[in-house]
Amino acid sequence: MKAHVSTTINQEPVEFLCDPAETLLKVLRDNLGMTGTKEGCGSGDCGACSVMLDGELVCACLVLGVEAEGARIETVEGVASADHLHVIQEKFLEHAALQCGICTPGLIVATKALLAENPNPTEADARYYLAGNLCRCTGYDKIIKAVMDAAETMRQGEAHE
Amino acid sequence: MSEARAFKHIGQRTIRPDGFDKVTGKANYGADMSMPGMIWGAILRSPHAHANILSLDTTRAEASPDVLAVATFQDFPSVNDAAAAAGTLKSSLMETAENILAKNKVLYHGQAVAAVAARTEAAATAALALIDVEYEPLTPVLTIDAAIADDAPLLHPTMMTQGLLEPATEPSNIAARMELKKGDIEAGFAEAEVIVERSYNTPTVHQGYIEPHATVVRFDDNGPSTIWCPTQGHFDVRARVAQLLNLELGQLKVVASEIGGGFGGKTTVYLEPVALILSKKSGRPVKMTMTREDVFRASGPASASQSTIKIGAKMDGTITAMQATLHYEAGAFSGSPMGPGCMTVFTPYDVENLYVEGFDVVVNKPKVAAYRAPGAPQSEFAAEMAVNELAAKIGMDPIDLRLKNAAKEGTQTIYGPKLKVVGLEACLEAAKNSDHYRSSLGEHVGRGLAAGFWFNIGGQSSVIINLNPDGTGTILEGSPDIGGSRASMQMMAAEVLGIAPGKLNPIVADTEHVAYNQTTGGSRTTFATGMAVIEAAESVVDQLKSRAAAMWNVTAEQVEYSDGVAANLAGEDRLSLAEICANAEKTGGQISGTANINARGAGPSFAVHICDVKVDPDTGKTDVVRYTAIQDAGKAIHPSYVEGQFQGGAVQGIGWALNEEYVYSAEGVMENAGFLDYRIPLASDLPPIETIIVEVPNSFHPFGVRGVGETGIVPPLAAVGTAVAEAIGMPVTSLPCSPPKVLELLLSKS
Amino acid sequence: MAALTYHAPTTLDEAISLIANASLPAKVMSGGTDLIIQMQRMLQTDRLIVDVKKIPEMTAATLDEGGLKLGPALCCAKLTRRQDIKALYPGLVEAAYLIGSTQVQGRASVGGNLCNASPAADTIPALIANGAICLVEGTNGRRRVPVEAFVTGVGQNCLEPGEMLASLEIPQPLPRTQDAYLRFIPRTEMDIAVAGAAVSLTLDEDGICTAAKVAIGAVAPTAIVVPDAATALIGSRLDETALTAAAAAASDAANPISDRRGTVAFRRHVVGVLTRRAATLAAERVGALR
Amino acid sequence: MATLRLSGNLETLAGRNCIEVTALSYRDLLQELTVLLPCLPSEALTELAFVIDGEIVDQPFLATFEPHSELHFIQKIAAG
Repeated sequence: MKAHVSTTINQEPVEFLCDPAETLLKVLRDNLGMTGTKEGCGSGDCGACSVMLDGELVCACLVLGVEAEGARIETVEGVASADHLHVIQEKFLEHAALQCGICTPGLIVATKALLAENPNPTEADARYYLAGNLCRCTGYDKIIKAVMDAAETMRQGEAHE
Repeated sequence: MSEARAFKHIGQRTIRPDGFDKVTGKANYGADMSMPGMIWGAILRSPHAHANILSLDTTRAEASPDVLAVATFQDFPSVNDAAAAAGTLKSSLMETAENILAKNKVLYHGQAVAAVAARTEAAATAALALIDVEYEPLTPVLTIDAAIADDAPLLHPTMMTQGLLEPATEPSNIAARMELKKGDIEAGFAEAEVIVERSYNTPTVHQGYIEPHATVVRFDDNGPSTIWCPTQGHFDVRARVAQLLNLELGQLKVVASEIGGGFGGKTTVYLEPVALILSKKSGRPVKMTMTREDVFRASGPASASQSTIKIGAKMDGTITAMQATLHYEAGAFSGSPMGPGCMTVFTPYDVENLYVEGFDVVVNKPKVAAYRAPGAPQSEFAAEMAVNELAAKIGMDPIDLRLKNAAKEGTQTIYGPKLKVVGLEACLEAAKNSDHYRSSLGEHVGRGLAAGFWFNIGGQSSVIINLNPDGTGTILEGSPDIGGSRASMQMMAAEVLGIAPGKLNPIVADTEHVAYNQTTGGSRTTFATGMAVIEAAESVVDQLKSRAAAMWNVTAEQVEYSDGVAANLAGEDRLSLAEICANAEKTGGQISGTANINARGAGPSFAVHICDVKVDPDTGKTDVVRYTAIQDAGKAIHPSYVEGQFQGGAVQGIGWALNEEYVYSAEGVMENAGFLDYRIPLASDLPPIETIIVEVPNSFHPFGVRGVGETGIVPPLAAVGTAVAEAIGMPVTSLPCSPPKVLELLLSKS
Repeated sequence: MAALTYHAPTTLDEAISLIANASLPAKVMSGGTDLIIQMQRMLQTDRLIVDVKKIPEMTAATLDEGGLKLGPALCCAKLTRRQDIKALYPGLVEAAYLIGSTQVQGRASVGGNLCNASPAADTIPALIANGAICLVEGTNGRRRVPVEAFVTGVGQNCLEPGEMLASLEIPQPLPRTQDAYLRFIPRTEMDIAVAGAAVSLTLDEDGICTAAKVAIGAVAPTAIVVPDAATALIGSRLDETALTAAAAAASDAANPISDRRGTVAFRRHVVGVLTRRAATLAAERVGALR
Repeated sequence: MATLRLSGNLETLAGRNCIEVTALSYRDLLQELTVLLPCLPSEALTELAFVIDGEIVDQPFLATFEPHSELHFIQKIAAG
């Protein structure tokens, strides 16, 4: 028996049907066609499917689709605004913080969560907060540089407002 | 040439053209594709590491209303006993087929046995229970020692060792032997005043790309069927699938999706032929994906190895002889990278007397696939560890010892050719002068240094550059972009055409829209496909000149083209590329340039890495506290992505050295088939990876490029291994240096 | 194909009657970080999932003079942000912080970690060292079970059919008391504990240990209390002799296995090292109190 | 006469590590070797990469060499 779920994804009301056994990751990708959220392991060990669920950073593969009922979900598709990229996305590009790019959506979402929680992280803070986001291409060096630069830029942005 | 030349775009850190889609989630990878009417395939995998298949019965599955198609080995039309008997079947093709769907024997736990397609992923997975297989379990062979033992169970009862002095008379688990010689090894050791000899081993490791294998296919009777998949070589996917399913190349179109990492592991086929069989039988598009567990159990990892190294030298550091015996695990079917392992093991050294013997050994593990500089990390780990031991023994700085014996232009390699201009000495000097190497060490900290070599390859690349009437254009290439190569292509074309890189859109075209390209591998793309891009752009420039000449009514010789502007040498006339394109229809039609090349002269890239580790004396836990990667790039087209290759290779090597390994049960079941217990490095495990780009131009490339992708994974194993040995004051001979092993060494010391 | 039935009750009574009257095998889900993975391996069996995160008291955490009343389903991310709780039970909060990645923290709960009853569960030794009590509610009323008695084996707990873990009660620490939890993993994050040790210490004004509780994890089918280690510390100033004796006691108490994560010898040795380090850390924390 | 250097298994098969050849093209070389070293099957040789004076030539049938050239057959190198 399929469940009917009403939820909010990237500030927009969304309704979907899903089997109660289906994960939020499967629902996003296969039922809703939101393939920006990637699957690397299906067991919460790689972070490629990082999304925000009611303000907490989670792996969509460890959430049931039915749990989305009445919840607030944010995915990588909601990070950039219509006319420009988010600072974090710009910094990832500037610093060449991606090679194959499969881990990038998860890292963008996780970095946004990090900087919301801690606008002024040390490099160690960033490395530990993002430890659940595996990247096999870059060795993390350029990712961390991009994160630190984004944090700096966002703090200055705050200061100016 | 190159070093003198002033570049406008080459060497800049431009924004990659595919970047926007990748940071916004718009980029489509293997599993992101869907087709109307698409159904899902699932694979039944062997529960045994070694067993005969007594019976395989799919009738219950076929009868199920959920199931739309079933596939087994019998569905490979071209791969059958008749063809084998007729001798028209290459053994390699038979093995590829058996590795994709087992024939009458399973040779590793997780090997594909049969497949079904159903309307949903869950239904397909559930339907696997309806396939009845009867197995006769056999004793699994899980190590090189077990495989070469006299009474070892045979994986392939008819396999005879190739390359023996006397042709083999008895079947064996040793698929092949290789021998390479230079000079007189005995004389070399006789000259020596000091000898170092030690045996080393490395574990089975996985490339660990984050994107699991996936494919979406649609079989089409009135041609071409479509395969969408993440691959390093869509033309080779087309060739393999065509062979297996007896199709003409023209009946297949392969589209390379964005690829979520490959490192060599996506240079072969697993799901694609099976999905096409299921699509043909069901008349529906079929999607198949591997779970992470499948990826570990059933896609090609890298060979475990056992190596014995013997080095003879004078007390002044002159190496007089180097000898190696190398064993590589091939997995279930022959074909480990033992060959390149033998060819690379001593190549960083200019030594008179060399002897290398290699063995390719089959075991009940997944068939290995290429992994970044295949074969080199294993053999060069052993050689570099021994060289560092020699340096310690004669009290010589490891860099000075290497400089004294360094391979250079004219060095006769053991595999034949003499080296052209190479950058090993430059890398060693850069290491010696680096801030890192001059820095001092703290308590419980050890430092290791190692060199690394990889050949790099050239080969076939085809490129088409089309200009639009407004002066923008597209670059159609056929090399899947696994690390940002589209940025380099765009920059090289922009350099030749003298326009902004952003004016050109580089596209990895499918197999129908550009001519054959060799697989992205061997660090060839920026070198070889880059050469094709340059050649195509140069032909565009010739056309721009003649078009301008036509408009000015002068000869092309009277036109000079630079920085995107054609100039009439006979007058004041100037025309920009855009202006020439705007008038193309009046001067002979639209402008486009092509190049189909077989690139030669890929320059080898040498690297030197320096690693500091801190070891917890109470637990044996090792932390990398500082790391520097130094490598010859010839000429760095996009320095950020060159550094990225150094850093990525270094960190994969660090993982290989510290924590990564396949852990097997006695039954041959991998016990850590997931990212939880197959421990690849995390952001929090690492320091910044410092890089130094050395540029010793490759004279065979117009801009001096050398491939940089692979060499970087070669030095870390010995750099880390030596650092750990220094930190604990005990020799390290076995990777990974996992805490239990290191603690054991520490306790055995006191 | 197996079917899953999902309910998210908003009251405890509702939840209890759901699991008590279930016709299917019923599972209580809080964070689901273990359960959802386990379910993927049990494709063939129908089951009922009762999600308890919508029950207010299941995700509440209140501090009073009695101590901490912890909702078992409160996610670790929310718990570890509670500085007031961290000040009293730094070791317990550290243990909660060590469960998985930031992403897993956003879901995983102390109650789930306890009920899943993995030998390597990080919070169990810390709960034991703090003398935590499980409040079990069921159709036959409620009962209170100390954490060390709650876990009965690998993946086993003492819950009867129709019962669920309703709350965790962690007593107010004695004055001049602090705890610490340390674990060993091969990497710096993400791994499952190869060995773990939790120590709670009370020191008098002269720095002499007057009370101690030591619990170790991942070195036996369940987390175990090590009275001999506590005895070794009590009466001492945590000098070399006392620490060495405590470490030896922990190593002796350990009854580990060899697996993909570590060997018997390694776990035995390292659990002693961790016990010594955790005791030292807890003592430093008392010293820092004023 | 050009010099063909034999290493590894080719040396083992041929029982020598070098041989002088009159051929000045790849095609002629294969012809000549069927006579000089029948123990080296041409199929085996064409599977290998051909090296003229230390330079791997990917289109051997288009390549010619000099009487003083040094020639090798080596294993083809593919990679990850």
